[in-house]
Amino acid sequence: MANAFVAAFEILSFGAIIVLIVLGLGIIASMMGIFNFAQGEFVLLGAYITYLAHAKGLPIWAGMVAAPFLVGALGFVLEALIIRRFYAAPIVAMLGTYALGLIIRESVRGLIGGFYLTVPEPIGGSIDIGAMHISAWRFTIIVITLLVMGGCYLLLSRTSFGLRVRATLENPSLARASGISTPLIYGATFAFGAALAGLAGALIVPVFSLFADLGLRFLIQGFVAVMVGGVGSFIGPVAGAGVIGTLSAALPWVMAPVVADVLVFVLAIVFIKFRPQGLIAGKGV
Amino acid sequence: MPEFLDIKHLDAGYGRSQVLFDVTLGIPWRGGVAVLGRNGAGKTTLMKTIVGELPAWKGEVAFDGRDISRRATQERVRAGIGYVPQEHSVFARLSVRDNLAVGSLANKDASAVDRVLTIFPKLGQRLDQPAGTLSGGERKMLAIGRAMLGDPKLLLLDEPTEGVWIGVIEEITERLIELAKSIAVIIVEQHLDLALRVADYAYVLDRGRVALQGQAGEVRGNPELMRYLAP
Amino acid sequence: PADWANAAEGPIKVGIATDLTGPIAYAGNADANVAKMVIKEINNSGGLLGRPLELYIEDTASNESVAVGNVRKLIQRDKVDMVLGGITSSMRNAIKDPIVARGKTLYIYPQLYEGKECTPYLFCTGPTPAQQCDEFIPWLIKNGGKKFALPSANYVWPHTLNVYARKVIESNGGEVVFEEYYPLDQVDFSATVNRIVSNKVDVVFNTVIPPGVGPFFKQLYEAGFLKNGGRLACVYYDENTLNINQASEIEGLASCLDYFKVLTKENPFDAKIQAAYEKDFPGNFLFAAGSAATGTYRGLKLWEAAVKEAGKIDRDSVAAALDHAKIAEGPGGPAEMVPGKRHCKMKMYTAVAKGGNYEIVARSSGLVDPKEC
Amino acid sequence: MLLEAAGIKKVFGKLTALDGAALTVGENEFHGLIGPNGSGKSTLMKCIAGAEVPTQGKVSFVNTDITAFTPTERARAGMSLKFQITSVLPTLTLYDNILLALQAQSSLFDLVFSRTRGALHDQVMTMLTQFRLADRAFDAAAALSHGQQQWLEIAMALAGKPKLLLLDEPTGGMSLEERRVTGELLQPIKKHCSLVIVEHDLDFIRDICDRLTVLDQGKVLASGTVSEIQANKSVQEIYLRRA
Amino acid sequence: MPKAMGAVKQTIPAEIGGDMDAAVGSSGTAAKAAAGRKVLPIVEGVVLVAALLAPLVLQDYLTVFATRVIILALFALSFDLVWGYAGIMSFGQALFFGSAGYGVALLARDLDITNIFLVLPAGTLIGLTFALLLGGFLLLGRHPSSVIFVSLGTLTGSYAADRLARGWYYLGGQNGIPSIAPMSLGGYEFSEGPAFYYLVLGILVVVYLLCRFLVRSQFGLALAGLRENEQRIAFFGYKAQHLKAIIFAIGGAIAGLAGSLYAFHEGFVWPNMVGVVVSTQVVLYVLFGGSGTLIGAVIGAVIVEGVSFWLSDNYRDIWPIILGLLLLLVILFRPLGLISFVLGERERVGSFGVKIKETRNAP
Ligand SMILES: Nc1ncnc2c1ncn2[C@@H]1O[C@H](COP(=O)(O)OP(=O)(O)OP(=O)(O)O)[C@@H](O)[C@H]1O
Ligand SMILES: Nc1ncnc2c1ncn2[C@@H]1O[C@H](COP(=O)(O)OP(=O)(O)OP(=O)(O)O)[C@@H](O)[C@H]1O
Ligand SMILES: [Mg+2]
Ligand SMILES: [Mg+2]
Repeated sequence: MANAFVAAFEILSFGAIIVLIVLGLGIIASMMGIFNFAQGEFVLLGAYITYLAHAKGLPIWAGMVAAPFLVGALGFVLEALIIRRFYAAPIVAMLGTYALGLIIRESVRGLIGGFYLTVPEPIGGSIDIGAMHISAWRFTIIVITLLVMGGCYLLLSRTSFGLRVRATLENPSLARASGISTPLIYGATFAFGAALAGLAGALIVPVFSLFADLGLRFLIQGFVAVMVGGVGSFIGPVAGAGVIGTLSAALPWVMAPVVADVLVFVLAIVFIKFRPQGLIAGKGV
Repeated sequence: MPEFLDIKHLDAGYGRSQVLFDVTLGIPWRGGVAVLGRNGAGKTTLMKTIVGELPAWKGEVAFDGRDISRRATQERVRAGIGYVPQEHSVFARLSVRDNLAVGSLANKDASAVDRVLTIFPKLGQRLDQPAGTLSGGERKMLAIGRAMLGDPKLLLLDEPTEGVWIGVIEEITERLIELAKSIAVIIVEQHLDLALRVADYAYVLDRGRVALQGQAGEVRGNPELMRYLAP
Repeated sequence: PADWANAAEGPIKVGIATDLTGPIAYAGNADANVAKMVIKEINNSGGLLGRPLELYIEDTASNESVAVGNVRKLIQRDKVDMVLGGITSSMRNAIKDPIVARGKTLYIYPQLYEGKECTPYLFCTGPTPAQQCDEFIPWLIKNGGKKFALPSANYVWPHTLNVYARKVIESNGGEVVFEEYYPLDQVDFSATVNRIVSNKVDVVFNTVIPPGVGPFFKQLYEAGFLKNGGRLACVYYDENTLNINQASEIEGLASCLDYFKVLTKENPFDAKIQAAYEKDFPGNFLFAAGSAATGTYRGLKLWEAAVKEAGKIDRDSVAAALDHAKIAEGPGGPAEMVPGKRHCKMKMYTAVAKGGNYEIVARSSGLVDPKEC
Repeated sequence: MLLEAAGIKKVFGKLTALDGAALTVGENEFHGLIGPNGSGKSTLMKCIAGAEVPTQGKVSFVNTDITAFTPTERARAGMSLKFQITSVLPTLTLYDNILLALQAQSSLFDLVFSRTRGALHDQVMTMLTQFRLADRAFDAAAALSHGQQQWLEIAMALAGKPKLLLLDEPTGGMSLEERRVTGELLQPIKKHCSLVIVEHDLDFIRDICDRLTVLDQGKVLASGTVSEIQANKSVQEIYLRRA
Repeated sequence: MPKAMGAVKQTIPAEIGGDMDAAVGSSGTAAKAAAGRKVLPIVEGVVLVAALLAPLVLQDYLTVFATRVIILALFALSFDLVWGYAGIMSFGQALFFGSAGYGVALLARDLDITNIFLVLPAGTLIGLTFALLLGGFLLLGRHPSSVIFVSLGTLTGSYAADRLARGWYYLGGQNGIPSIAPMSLGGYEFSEGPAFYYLVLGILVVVYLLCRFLVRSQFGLALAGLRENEQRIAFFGYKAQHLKAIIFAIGGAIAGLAGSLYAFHEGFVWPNMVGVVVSTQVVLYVLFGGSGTLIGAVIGAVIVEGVSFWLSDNYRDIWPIILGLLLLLVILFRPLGLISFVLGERERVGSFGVKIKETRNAP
C-alpha cells in the first residue's frame, strides 16, 4: 500500500516534469506551427540562470524567478531576429532552430566547462509520512506545474490573446487585415513558450543537476508527446506529455528499463498512426 | 477638399512583375465605388495594395488625409479600413464563432455579432463548426460579416458574392447600399448590375491601367465597357 | 632547450586524440593539458633521444565518425609516432583500427575501462576491473554490508565490470540482490530506488553514469537510503563528479581509483605534478583519475621510458620496450607494464566522500595486477 | 446510366448535410446541380468523386458500384473533379499543371521512361490556347489571378479526358462575358463526356444543361429537364425564400 | 517582413505569405530564363571534374577524407530524392544508412562475407527493405499523412533504432562493431586510398545519373505535383501513396548502399550511425547545398564536411558553435541553399516543357 503510494507519487512527479517541459514546446508547436528544436536549450538556459544566481551567492529562488523572464526576453529577441523568417516553411524552421540550439548549447557547455553541477533546491529534504519519504522538491514541482497549467489555460481560453494567436497562425495576412498586429503576437507567443521552458529549466535543475545536454535529453520525448497529444491545441500536448511522462516512469516498474525505453516510442508512433489527430483533436484551446 | 482615399500614380506588382501602372483614383467619404475589369486586370492587386498586403512601388496612397503607403496592414485596418479578400477570406481552422470574435476584437459593441447573425441567419446555425468546412456561400457570408464587425470607415470587398445564392445576394446588396450611405465602400464585382447598384461611381481596369471611369450610369452606358470586360 | 643533440632527425611526434568538445570535453581537455605538461617537461629536460617532442592534438568530439577523420589526420598527415587518447570504449573501438591496423602506429589508451582489449600495439594505462574490485569489494563488504545492488547503464563497461564484480562479491560471501541495466540517458530511477530500499540493500555498487547518476543518487538520498545506513560505491567517481550532487546526498560514497587529489598531502611527487598542472592550467579541467588524466600522464611517461630504452622510435622497437616499461614515480605511485599483457600495474586507493571531499580509507599494499589478456 | 448516386446521406457531427440525395446522369448529358448555399451540392459532388465518404448510400458509375473506391480509383475509372476552392499546383508552371493532368493515367513504366511526353505536348498547348493561357504557359500557377486559376482548373479537369466531369462552380469570379465563353468551351466535350455542374447563375445553367437537379437542405427537391424545373412550384418557392 | 517570408517559401501553398517573389521570379523574359537554364549542367560538370582530379592534387589523408565525403554525398542524394523531390520529410534517413552498415558489418564479422558483389547489394537491399517497411507504415493508409507526422515518425524510428542498437549486445551495444574487414574483390582488398575513392566516385556518378534521369522523367513531374498537393494529385488518378512509397524505398536503397560503403571505408559501425545525429546531419547537408537539386545535395555534403573538418582544425574548442552559426546564416539568408547563388528559382523547380519552350521561342 505504502509502496503503491510512493510509486504513484514518483510516477506522477516525473509526469509533471515532462508536462512542465512540454508546455512551452507545445504552445509554440500548436500556436505557431513550429517544432522548436532550440526549446531544449531554453530549458538549459533557465537552468543555467538559476545556477548562476546560486554561484553568485544570490538565493536560489531569485534565480528561479528571474529565469523565465530572462529566457522569455531572449525568446522575444530571437523571434524578431531569426524565427520570424521561418513561419512559411516549417521544415526549414526545424533546421534553423536546430542550429540555434546547437549554438546555445555549445556556448553554455563552454561556460560551464562541460561539467555536471549541482544546484540545491530551495525547499530541500523529504516529507516523511510514516515510513515513506517523499521528495519535498518534487512535490513542489507538481504543485507549480498544476498552477502554471491552469494559468496558461486561462490565458489562452479566457483572454483574446489566445484568439489572436490562433488567428495569426491560421492565416497571417487575414489576421493583419483584421487589425491584429501579427509581428507582436508572434513575438509574444514565442517569448511565452520560451519563458515556460526557462521556468521548467529553473525548476528541474535541482533534480537533474546542470549539464549542457540537459534540454536535449527531453527534446525528442517532448516532440513525441506533442504528437501523441495532438498539435493545434493547448490541451493536446499537455495531455500527451502527461501520458508519455507517466508511461516512461511507470513502465520500468514492471519490465526491464531498456525494453520500456524503446517500447514507449514504439507505442507512441503506432498510436499516432492510427489516431493522427492525437489524443485530443486540435480544436479550441 | 481631398478625397477620403486618394490614390495617385500608383505602381505595384509581385516580385519583379509589375501589375498596376499609374493608377489614380479617389474614393469619397461616403458612397460606393465599383472596380471592374476582366480576369487578371489587376483588381485584386489594387485592393491588396490599398490594404497594405502588397507594397506600393511608386505613387501615393492617402487615407483620411494621411499618407498610409508606408504603414503596416494592421495599422491601416485599425485606422478604419475593412477588407474582404477574394480568396482565403476566413480563418479555416477557427470556428465560426471565433472568426466573428476576431472580427469584433476592436469593437466594443457586444450586440454587433447579433446584428451580423440576423443578416446571415445561416451562420447562427454553424457557430461551432470550423470555418474551413463551411460551404462556399456560407464562407463568403462569414467573411463579409467579419469585416463588417470591425466598424470600418472604408470597406473593401473583393467579389463578395462569388458563389452566393441569388436570394442572399439580394440581401447583401441591400445591406451594402445601406452601408454606403454612411461609409465608403469599394466593391469588385462580376455581377455588373449589382456592382452598379451599390456604386455611384465606377472605375474599369484594363491590364493594370484605369481604362474608363465615371458615374455608374455613364459607365454602364459606355459602348466601350463590354470590350474591357470580355476575355 | 635550444640545441638538441639529434635535431637533424626532426622532432618526435606525439598525437593526442581526445574529446575536446562534446559531453565529456572536461575530461578530454584535462587529458590534453596533461599531455602538454608532460611534453613540455620532457622537452625541458632535453627531449627524447636528443630530439624534441612535438605535440599534435585532435578532437574526437564524442562523435566516432568525426574522430576517425581526425585521427587519420594525425596518422596520415602529421605522421605521428604514437597516438594516445580516446576516453570511452566506443571511441577506442572506433579509432584503434585506423591507428593500429590501418595506420600501423602505436596506440595508448589511458582510461579506466572494462578490460579485454588485447589488440597488439595497443597499450592500456588505466585501471581494469580487477584493479578496481579486488581490494575494493572486500572493503565494501566489511564497511557496508553483504547485500549488493548493481544498477548500471546499459553498455559494455558496466556489463563487463559487473561480471567481475559479482564474482568477487560472491567469493567474499556477499550477495547480489539485483543487477539491472538502464538506457544511458535515463534520468528517473523511482522504480530502482524503490527496489533498493524495499530489499534492504547494503551497498549500491553503481555504474550508472551522468546524466542519470545525479538524479539517481538524489532519489536514493530522498528515499532515506543513506539515513538507514546504506553505502554508495562508484568506481569512476573522482573529484570531477563530486559536484554532480550536493555533498550530503553522497556522504560516505566510496570509490576506488589510482589517484585522488588528497594524496598530495602525503605524497610529495603527487604534490609536485598536481602543483605543476594547476600552475599551467588553472581553471575547470581537473587533474583527476576518472577523466583519464592520470592514465595519460602514466602512459606518456611509460612511453618515454620505452623510447629511451629502445633508443629508436619505430613502432616495433618501442612496443617491445613498452611491453615491460616501468616508471618509479607517477600519479599515485610507481607503475609498470605487465610483460606480454599490454596492461599496467599500479597502486590503488579507496576513498570515501566526506562533506564534499575525499578521504583515503584504504590503499593497496603494492602494485595491483590488472589481470588482463 | 453513366452515374447513379442513390440514397446518399452525409452527416457531419450534428449536421445532416445530405439526407438521401440522389443523382442520375446519362451518357453525354449535361446535368446542372443547383440549390441554396449549404444545401449540400458540393458535399454531393465530393461524395461522388470520393473526397468525402457518404454515411449511407451507394454510388455506381458505368454500372459498377464505386462506393468503396478511393479518389484515385474513381479518377482512373473516368471521373474528374474541379473543386469549388481552386487548387492548382502553385509553384509548377501552367504547362506542367496541365501535363500532370494529362498523363495521370499512364503506367509507372511510361512515367519513368517518359515515352508519352512528346505526344502530350500538342495536347498541352491546345488546352492552354483554348483557355487563353498559352502566353503564360511557363509562369508559375501561383502567379495567376483568381479568375485565371479557375480557367486553369477547368482545363486541368478536362485534360484527363474523363467520362464524367464534375465542375463545382467553375465560373466563380468570371464576368458574364467570360461565362459565355466558358459555356462555349464546354459544348464540344458533350460528344464524349457527361457533365455535372454546380452553378448559381441560372441563365448560364439554362443555356448549357439538359437536365437539372435542385437540392434543398440535403434533399432533392426536384429533378428533371430545364423546363420542368422552371415550371416547378416548390422550386420557384425556394427562389423567393431567403436562405 | 513579407519580403522575408516570400524568400523562404519552398513547398508551401501560394497563399500563405503576402507575396510570392520566390515562385514568381519566373516572369522574366523568356530569353533570360532560357539562358539561365544552362547553369545546372555547368555546375554539375565543374563538380565532376573537380571530383575526378581531387586525388591527384590531394594528400593521401585528404583523399581518404574525400572518399568519406563522397559516400556521405551519396547518402545526401538519397535524402534529397525523398525530401527535395517528393516532399517526404525523412528525419530518420540514417536508419537505412546505419542498418545497412550494421548489416554488412555483421556479414563481415559473422559470416566472413566481404565480397563487393555480395555486400553492396546486400546493404542496398537492407536499406530498401527497411524503407519499405517504415514507408509502408508511415505513408500508406486511408488518410494522407502530414509532413510533420512523417518527419516525427521517421525521427522516432531512427531514435528507437539508435537506442535498440545501444542496448543490444549482439550488435556491440554502445561500442558498435569495430575492425570490420576490408571489402574485397577476389583477392584484392579495397583499403582506403585512391582506388576506394574512384570506386565510390564511380558509384556516385552512376547513382546520380539514375536519379537525374528519374527526376527529369514524367515520374519526377508527378513527384513535384505530389510535393505541392498530394490530394490534388490523387484526384487526377495518380496512385499518390504508391509513388511516395516507391521514392521513399529508392531513397532507402541508396542510403543503404551509402551505409555499406561507409561501414567498410571507416571500418566500424556504431549506434549513432542509425540515430538522430546522422539523420540530422544529412538534412543539414541537403539544406545547406539546396534541396530539390541533386547537385545541391552533393555540394552541401562536401561543404559541410569540408568546413567542419577545417574548423575543427583551426578553432578546436569552439568549432561546433561556429558551425552552428554558419548553418544559421545559410538557413536565414539562403533558405534555398548555397546552390541558389548560381541557380534561379525556376531552374530549381524545373519545368517539364523546357525543350519545347526553347524551340517555340526560336525564330
Ligand atoms: N466537413 C464538414 N463538417 C461540418 N459541416 C460541413 C462539412 N462540410 C460541409 N458542411 C456543411 O454541410 C452543408 C453543406 O455544404 P456544401 O458545401 O455541400 O454546400 P453547397 O450546397 O455546396 O453550398 P454553396 O453553394 O454555398 O457552396 C453546409 O452547411 C456546410 O456548412
Ligand atoms: N502572386 C502573384 N504573383 C505574380 N503575378 C500575379 C500574382 N497574383 C496575380 N498576378 C498577376 O497579376 C495580374 C492581376 O491579377 P489580379 O489578381 O489583380 O487580377 P484580378 O483583376 O483580381 O482578376 P480576377 O478577376 O481573376 O480575380 C494577373 O495578370 C496575374 O497573373
Ligand atoms: Mg481578383
Ligand atoms: Mg459548394
